[in-house]
This record gives sequence, C-alpha cells and structure tokens, in this order.
Amino acid sequence: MNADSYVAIAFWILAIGMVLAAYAVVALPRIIHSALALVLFFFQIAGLYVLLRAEFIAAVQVIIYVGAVTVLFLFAIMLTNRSYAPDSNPANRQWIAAGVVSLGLLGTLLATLGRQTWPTGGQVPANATVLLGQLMLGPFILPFEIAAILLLVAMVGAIVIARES
Amino acid sequence: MDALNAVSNFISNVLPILRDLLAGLLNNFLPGWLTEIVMSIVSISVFLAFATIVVMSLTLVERRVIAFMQNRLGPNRVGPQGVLQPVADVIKLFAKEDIIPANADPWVYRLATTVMVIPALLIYAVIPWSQNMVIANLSIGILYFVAISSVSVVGLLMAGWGSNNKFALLGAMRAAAQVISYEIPLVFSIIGVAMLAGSLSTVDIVNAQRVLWFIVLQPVAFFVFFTAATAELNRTPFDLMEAESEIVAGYHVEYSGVRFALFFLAEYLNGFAVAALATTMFFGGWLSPVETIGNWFGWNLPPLLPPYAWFFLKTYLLFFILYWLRGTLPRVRIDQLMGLAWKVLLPLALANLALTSIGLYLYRVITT
Amino acid sequence: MPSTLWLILLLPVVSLALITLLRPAPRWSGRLTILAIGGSFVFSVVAFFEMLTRQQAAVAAHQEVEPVVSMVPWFQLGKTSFEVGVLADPLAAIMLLVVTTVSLLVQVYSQGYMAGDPGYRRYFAFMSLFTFSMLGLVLAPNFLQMFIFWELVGVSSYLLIGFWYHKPEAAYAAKKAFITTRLGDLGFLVGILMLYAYTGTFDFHQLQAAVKVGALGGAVLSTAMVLVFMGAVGKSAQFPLHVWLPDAMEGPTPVSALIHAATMVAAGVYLVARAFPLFQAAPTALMVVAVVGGFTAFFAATMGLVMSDIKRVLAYSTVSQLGYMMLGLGVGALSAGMFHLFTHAFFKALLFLAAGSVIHGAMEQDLFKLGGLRRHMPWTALTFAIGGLSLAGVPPLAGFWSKDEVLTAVYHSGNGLLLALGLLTAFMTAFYITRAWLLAFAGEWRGAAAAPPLPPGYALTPRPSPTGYALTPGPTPTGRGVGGEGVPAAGSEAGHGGSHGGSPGAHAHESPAVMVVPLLILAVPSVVAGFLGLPGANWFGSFLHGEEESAAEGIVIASSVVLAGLGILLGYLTYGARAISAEGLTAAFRPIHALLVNKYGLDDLYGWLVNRLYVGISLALAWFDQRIVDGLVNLVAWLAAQVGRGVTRTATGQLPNYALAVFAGVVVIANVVAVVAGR
Amino acid sequence: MITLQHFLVLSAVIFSIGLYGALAKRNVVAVLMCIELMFNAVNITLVAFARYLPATAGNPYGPLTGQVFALFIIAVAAAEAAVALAIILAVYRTRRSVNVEDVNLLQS
Repeated sequence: MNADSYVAIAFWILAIGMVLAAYAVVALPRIIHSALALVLFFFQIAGLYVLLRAEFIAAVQVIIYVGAVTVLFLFAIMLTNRSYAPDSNPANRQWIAAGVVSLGLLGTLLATLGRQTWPTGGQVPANATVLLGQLMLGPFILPFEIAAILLLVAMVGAIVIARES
Repeated sequence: MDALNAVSNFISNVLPILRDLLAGLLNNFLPGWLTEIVMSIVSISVFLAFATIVVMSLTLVERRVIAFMQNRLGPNRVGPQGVLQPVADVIKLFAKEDIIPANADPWVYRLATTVMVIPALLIYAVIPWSQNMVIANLSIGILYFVAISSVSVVGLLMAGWGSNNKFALLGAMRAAAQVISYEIPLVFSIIGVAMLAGSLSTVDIVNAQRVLWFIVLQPVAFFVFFTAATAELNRTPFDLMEAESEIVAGYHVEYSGVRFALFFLAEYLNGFAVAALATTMFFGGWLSPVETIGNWFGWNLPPLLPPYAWFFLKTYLLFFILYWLRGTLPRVRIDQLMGLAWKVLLPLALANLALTSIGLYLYRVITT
Repeated sequence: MPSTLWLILLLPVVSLALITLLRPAPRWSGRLTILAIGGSFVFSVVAFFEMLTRQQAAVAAHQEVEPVVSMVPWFQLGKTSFEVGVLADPLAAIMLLVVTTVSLLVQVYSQGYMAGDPGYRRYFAFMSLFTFSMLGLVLAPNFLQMFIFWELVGVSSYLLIGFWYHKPEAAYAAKKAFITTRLGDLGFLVGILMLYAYTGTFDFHQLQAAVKVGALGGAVLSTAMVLVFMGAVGKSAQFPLHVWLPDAMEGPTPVSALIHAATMVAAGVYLVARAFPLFQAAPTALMVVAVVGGFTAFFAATMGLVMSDIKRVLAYSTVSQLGYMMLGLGVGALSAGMFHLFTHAFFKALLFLAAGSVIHGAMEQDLFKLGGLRRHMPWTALTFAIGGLSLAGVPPLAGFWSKDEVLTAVYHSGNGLLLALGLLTAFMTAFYITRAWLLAFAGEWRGAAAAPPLPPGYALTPRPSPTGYALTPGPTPTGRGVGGEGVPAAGSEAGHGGSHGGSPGAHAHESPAVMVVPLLILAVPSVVAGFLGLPGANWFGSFLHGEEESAAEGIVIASSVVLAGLGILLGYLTYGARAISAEGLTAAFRPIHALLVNKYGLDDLYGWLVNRLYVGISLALAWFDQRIVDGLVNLVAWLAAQVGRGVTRTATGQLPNYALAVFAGVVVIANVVAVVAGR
Repeated sequence: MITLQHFLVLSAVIFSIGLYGALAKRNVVAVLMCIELMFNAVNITLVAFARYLPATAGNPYGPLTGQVFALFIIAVAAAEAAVALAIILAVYRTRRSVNVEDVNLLQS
C-alpha cells in the first residue's frame, strides 16, 4: 500500500461515482434529482482535483459550483417548474439521434486518445497556491481583469434581465 | 526538570501521543493497511463523541445563559445544576417517531439531514487545536472552511423542497439567499487575515500571531466576519428564516425526532466551528496570551494552560458572544438583513481589504 | 525655389479654407482672397525672376535649363509609388505670371462688380478654389496630377458659371460646360492611361525620356496624343466641343474674364505646350492640332460676326484666338502659340472686364440696345478700344506681334490652306471687334428709356442688387425692359449723371475706381507685351527655348496688317459711318447670316444626337437590360428563393436541432480529418 | 498506476454524457446543467495536464498554466450560469414554460 495505490483507489471510486452522477443528471426523471446529482458530481470532481494536487481549484470548485451555481440551478428550478412532477426532466424527440452523436463523439475521442502518447514526469510545485496567485496577478493579469469585468457585467446583466419590470 | 518537560509535553500533545501509541500497538499484529483503517475508524469515533459532547454542552450553557439574561432559572432539574439535561433531550429526541410527510420526496427528505451534518463535521478537519493537533493542515485551510460551509446551502434547499411544504420551501429559499449573500463579506474579511499571514493554512495563520493577535490589526475584519458568520448560522438576530413567529420554523418544520436532532447538531457544530475559526484567525488560536504578552517585554512566562485548553477557552468565550447577541438584540427585518450584507458589510470588508493592502505594502517598503 | 512654388500653390487654399470655415464678413472674404492671390502673385514674380536667372546661366553654359522639381510621395500601389509635387520651368513660370496677374486684377475688379451680391463670400471662395486649381494645373509635374487639377478647374468653372444658379440659363450653361468638357476629359484620361500602360509613368520628363530613347512612338504615341488633345479640345473650346463657351457667359463677367478668356481655356493650350515634346514625336497628332486650331479660328470668327450679345462676341473671339494658339502649336511653333496665349490673356481679360464694366454701368448687354456709351464711360471706352485694337492686330499693340508670329510660323510650315484661314480670321477679327466697339460706344443710346427718378438716398447706392436681372442676357425675351426695371442705380450719380440728364441712356455711368483701375492696369500689357516677342529680338522665345526663333516674314506681316485694316475699315463703314447698310449686308447674305446666327446648327445637331440617337440607343439598351439581364438576375433570385423556401424546413427554430447538427458536424469533420491525415 | 490517460478518458466519457443531455433534454435548466457537465469535463483535462505534463520550453508560465485556465473557465461558467438562469426566469415569466421547444422565435 503505497501512495500510488491510494491514488488509484481514490481515482476509481471517484471516477465511477462521477460517471454515475453524470449519468444520473441526464437520466433521472425529476429535475431536482438531476440537480442534486449534479451537486454530487461537483463534489466528486473537487475530490478529483485534490488527487491531481490542485487543492485550490478544488476549493474554488466547491465554493463556486456547489455553493453558487447549483444553488442558482435549484432556485431556478424551484421558481419556475412544477418541480414536484415525476416527469419534470423529459427527453425530447431527437434523443436517439443525440445518443448516436454523443456516442460518435465518444468513439472519436477515445480513438484519438488511444493513439496518443503523452510525455510524463510532470510535478506540481509544493507551493502551488502561491504560484497560482502569482501567475494570476502576473502574466495572466489581463485575462484576470477581463474575467472580473465579465463577472461584473454578468451580474448586472442577470439582475437587469431577471428583474420584474 | 526533564520530567516536568516530559509531563508538559505529554499534556500538550496528549492526543497525538495516544494515537501513535495505539497505532504502534496495532501494527504488531495487523497488516499496515488494516491498521490505517482501524486507526481512521477510531479517530473518527473519538471525534464524533467529542463533537456530540461539545454540542450538548453548548445547548445547556445556552439555555442557562439566556435564562440568566432573561431573569429566569433555565433547566436545573436533571442532574446537578441541570448538567444532564442535554442527555435527557437527546434520549427524548431519539425516542420520537421519525415522520416522513406523505407528499414529501423521501430520498431528498432523508438525505437533507446528511448533507447538513457532514459538512458541519468536515469543517473540523482544518481547526488547529494546537500546533500538532490538527486533522489536516491543508495549504488552503480557511478556503476549505468557506468551501465546505457553503455546501450546507444545498442541504437547506433539499430540506425545504423535500418536505413539500410551502413554509419549508419558503424558509429554505430565504435561508439560501441569506447564506449566499453573507458569504461574500465573510470571504472578503478572511482575505485580510490571509494577506497578513501570507498563507491560507490555519496553522500558519496562528503562528503568524505569535507577536500580535490579528484582532488588533484587523478589528473591522473581525466585526465583518463575526456578523456575517452569525447570519450564516441563521442565529439571532438573523434567524428570521427559521423563526417560529415568522415562518413556523423554516426549512425543518416537517422534521422530527432524530432528524431534527441532526439539524440541531449541525447548527451547533457550525456555530462552534465559526467560533473556533474566529479564534484561529483573530485571537491567536492555541497561543497563550500570557506567553505572548510576556514576549513583548522579554519575559519568559509559562503558558499556564496547555494549548488546546487555551483554544477551547477562547472559542467558548466567543460562542458566549452569540448567546449574548441572542439575549440582547431584536430580530431584524428581511430588507434590513439584505441591506446590512450588501450596503454595510461588503463595503466595510472591501475598504478593510484596500487599507490592509496599502498598509502591508507600506510595511514592506519600510522594513526592506 | 521649391518652397516658393509650394507657397504659390497653397496660399489660395488657405484663403479658401479660411473663408469656408470661418465665414468672415463678405468684404473680408474678398480681401482675404485678394491677399492670398496677391501673395501668390508676388511669389510668382519671384519665381519668374529666379527662373530667368537660371535660364541665363543655362544659356551661358549652353545647356537646357533644368526645371525645379519638388515631389512628395502620395500613395503606393503595388510596387509603383505615385507622387505629387510642383514643377517649374520657363513655360510654367510664364503661365504662373499670367494666371496670378490676371487673377489678382480680376479679384480686385470683382470687389466692385460683385458688391452687394448675396453670394459675395461664396463667389470669392470659388474664386480661391479656381485659382488654386489653375495654379496646381500649371505646376503639375505629371499627367496624373495635371488631370486631377484639370478636373478641379472644371469643377470651379462649373460652380462659377452656375454662380447665379437660380437662373435656369445659368444652371443649364453650367451643366453644358461641365458635360461637354467631360467628353474631352474622357479622351484625355484614356490618353494618359494609355501612356501609362506603355511606359509605366505619368511623369512628363520620364515620358519625354521614353520618347527620346524610342521606347514610345509610332501609332501608339499618335493615338495617345490625339486622345490627350481631346482634353485640350474640350477645355479650350475647340471645334467641335466649343459650344459650351458662349453659353458659359451666363456666369459673372469677371469669371468670364478670368476663366473663360485668360486662364482656364488656355489650359488646353498649356497642356499641348507642356506635352509638346511628345506631340513633336507624333507628327500626325500635331497635324490634328494644327487643323483643328486653324479651322476653329476661322469657324468661330464667322459666328463672332453676327452675335448681338457683347459677351458672346467676345466669347467667339476667344474661341477663335484659342484656335490661333492651337494653330501655332500645331505647326510646331511652341513659342508662337504660348506668346499668343500670353498677350491674349491680357487683352482678352481687358476686353471682358471692360464689357463687364459696360454691363455694370448700362445694365444692358445687347449691342443693338447699347450705344453712345463713350460719353458716359470714357475710361471703359478707351480701354475697350485698346483691347480691341490689340485683338485686331493693329501694330504695335501686343496682339499684332503675337498673332503675327503665329502666322509667320504657319507660313514657314508651308501649308497654304491654314495660312489662308489664319489671314481670313485676322480680317474677320478686326471687323467684328470694330463692330462691337462702334455699336456699344459710338452713336446714340438705343435701349429702353431711363428709369423714373428715384429717392436721392437710394440713388446714391452704386449697385444695391445686381444679381440676376442686370445680367440677364440680351437676346432672351426676359431681358426686355430690364433697363427700366433693374436700374436702382439710376444715372444721377454725381459725376456725369447731371450733365446728361434727360437724354436716353442717361442712367449709364462710369464704373467705380476699383473696377476701372484694373482695366487701366491691364491696358498696359495689352499695349506693350508684344515687345517681348519682337521678330528678330524674340526675348520670349529665347526664354522658352533658350534659342532664337525664325525671323519675321515681311509678306505675312504686310498682308495681316492690310487685312486687319480692311476689317476695321469695313466695320467703320458699316457701323460707324453707316456708309454700308448693315441690313443690306444681312439681306444679301441671308442664308449665310441665318446659318451663322444659328451657330451652324451645331447646338441643334448635338441636341438631336443626344435627344434622339442617344436616347434611342439607351432605350434599346434599357429594354435589353430590363428584359434579358434583369430577367437572368430575377431567374437566379427566383431559384434562390425557391431553394431557400425548401431549406426553410430545416430551420425549425429548435435550438437542440441546431446543436445536434453542429456536433454531428464536429464528429464527421473530426473523423474525416483523421482519415485524411492518416492518423 | 493512474496516468494522464485515465483522466482524459474519464473526461471524454463525462463530456459525451453531458453532450447527450444537452442535446436530448427538453427542460432548459437540464440543458444548462449538462453544459456545466461539459465545462467540468474540460476542466478535468486541463488540471490533469497541469499535473502530469512536464514543464516544457514552450510554456514560460510553468506547470500551473492548466490550473489557471481551469480557473478562468470556472469564472466564465459562473457568469454564464447566472445570465442563463436570469434569461430562463425572464422567459418563464412571459411564456410560463421552461421547455426548450417552446422557445422557437428562430423558426422561420
């Protein structure tokens, strides 16, 4: 039982859980259940980030996705839908075609990945969070600021659109 | 002298020493991975027991303190001075019937309690009881706290929606709105501390306060943090989404028995965690004030109490402020609630952040 | 030197910009223009003398004089860069002198002539624009820039002819002038593009060099030069594109003097002179120039014999004299043609300004209604006479020497027919200018009676509202009674009004000093300018060429003087002494007279060409365009619409459908790329 | 031994599931949730690249570039979710429906 085995165990648990959660998002008949499955998915992906030594991203993932985005989804569902109906998350008429396309994409992706080899030997620095901060406020300051403006605009826009005039 | 040091060391690190002892013992006749599993189970059990005791003590103290403030006696019949009252309460709650409303969504209804309690417990992973007594010294410590505490919103909404009850749903949505709104000033107030400490790790933050507690440097941040945290905890005076007179009892109106007890547990665990984090970030954590003040004058004073004892003392004192607020302040209106978050706390936190940045910059310019 | 040239060119632009942007008080706009053009004039004189010095130095060293060039890159097209700039050689220096002198005097004159006109400021803005354009044309170092300024000059001319645009005649005349000259400009453009296509340059000197080394020549050069000459035909009103110039007299008279007598119409001559080395290499084209010039000289003079409008007489005279210049150039005498341009600019401007003074003072321009004006406006009469004699070629006035030089050159060329045409023209010229002078200034007033007396205060105003009415041309019916109607400045002006009170035409008066002084100034070169080009001591020719021209021919001089004298005599006998009846002459030559009065029916011919032939062809083409071309287009559009209607079905408005299509496309493309790339 | 390939395959699977949901769901909120799934699948690859790929000369910002990208994607996704849900609310107010197929103003 070395560190690798723990990583492997954690990975497989998380991977299977994530696929199941993602499938649940798509397949569950009640939209609220889908949203809750999505919460589970987000939480697991945060775990995956921890496995990938990206603790900061993991925390951000939980804060933003679990704490904000999903809550927004839940709010939207509760404000709009007959959310208690058993078939509030139906498929549309093209679901077979959609399935074919999705499977085609998956096949293409897997085939491509199967042919590809990657260099190895990457290391995440010990002080990753500090470095991340320095990157964000250093070379990536411009996208950082643009993202700030984008968020502001999105906030104002969301308020303007959603407000009852 | 060595013996005294040894005793002192043992007292200071009693839990890690005991854990290592047990692990060493188990390793003699179990494979390594099994030892780790057993040790994990043991640690979790100890922690859960501890958490339960803490919450029980908190409820009792709260009732007595509030009663004192309101010129009544409070529970004093079960056991000496009513110390066994919480035990009686727990037994009562566990004995009650677990009712699931007919139109409720059973899964969501059941899971809601779990989703509430587990994050409340997970928060304790980063609380540094002492230098060595921290479950996980994460590099993103306080961010972890923010992240985990935000999960409870989902639990609120699940409980409210899952009950299929108008009051529950309304209460849940109010609570969610409130929690999300207050999370923003909360995070901003934390950033000031993180900047001073130069780290997000809770242990590092405490160690950064060896000379001066951050309450001196960041009083505004503490005010914002504590106010916002009070609101996040849905405690008086911000408890209008679960106030009996307002909306029956909010999102957990339909819950009874052991599930209600779990909600209760989660709330008090969250409250204690907030007090513990406030201690960590603003009041020097496990550091002994006696030692700290002695250091200012160059005296080598003894810490008087073991580190975790200092920590608990400070945390309980901070929690006392919550009682105090509950006993003193009237409940705010919903518009005052939102106005406070967006118009007072957020600007305050931002101004504090700006001032801190400038001050830090000037400090660096001066010292280098 | 280059900065001087740039200043000459840009000063009028400055005044134009100031007038347009700042909109100063009207009189200040006039002064600004005069100031700017005065500056240009001064610098032109400076440039001229500098050129003279260079010329003498070059002659001393037995070299060609080096032109002064200053170029600025304009734009880059592929690998070719186009430049604008200024170029000055003796030719340009002389032209600069002519343009700025006449321009300056005309502006001064205009201050009086246009006084009180509501469009005063606009007038001077246009004048500045014109002067700028003309100077740019003169200084152009290449065909491209010349063409641009050529068109700018055309625009200014259009604007100024149509200055009183509320008069339909003026508006029509402006359009006619612009469109007719455009016809020639088309040829010009094709010509220079042809030159560019064969040599890759617009630059005059590079083109000359190309001709010199034989890179350009033969039929190509001839064709190109004939096409270039088309531009000159249009701009200089040569047959058959001369029809616009008489009509252009609808503009203010100073405009006629400046643009349609002295400068712009001479631009065609200048163009030929500028491109003269190229023409010399294309004898056919040169022959065309000579023939067109000779014929035009004769042809226009015949029409000048019968015109009743004083300005139209002068207009045909201008066409005729321009024909002389072309003739001179066409027979290979550059200096003769240019010398005639030089002198003509002065005396014709003088004549026009004097005519303007007549119109201004008498409110009438029909020769048969004028009369006896020499008593009322002596200075005008005198200067008109000087200009007329100069035009008629009476020695030793300027016109005599320059016309003579042209005729000598024709004589030397050995073309008898052209010589005959030239001499005949000289005779007719003398006749019609004598006729004009006698009709206007001698005899008695034949126009409408004087206006009733006006209140004194009003009467003192020299010319409160001159626009429109006063300048309505005589022949038009609306002109009748104008003398009585448009005479607020009735003849009680202090100096002479009283002495002639009561006699018909008493309202006619001498023009103010601001108009008379330019007349007098112009009279001086009209008299003496000829001495610059005396036969045998031809300073002008040597300045242009750096060497002496051929000597005079006694027989030519003699015959031209005799013919001019005969013309004057005949004119006097007919219109002065009345020894020969003008009506009798008209009756005797009735068919010819009718033909001449109808201007050979050319206007009608052009009208028929445009109205019938051109419109007919256009209708046929329109049918083809609407039925066949549009039908094809409509068919394509119909097909597209049908296809679109079919495709509409796929536009369900359902976002999932679209997204599905997008991702299906992604999958397909990714796989296709993978297969094609073989990976 | 878990390698980069594992994460990429996981990401591909989740992306495909999300794609299927985005294409085949009738409820607008569900479609949005599936789009979030796709975002997260992409983020997994980015963070995994940041973890496993060695720092190369072509990338001057060190091994954390992938994480930076992931952060930006999270920010953009949050903005997108906020605006999209506001639009959903606005549409719901006028049409009383959150069905994608009822929003067909694009239909010719």
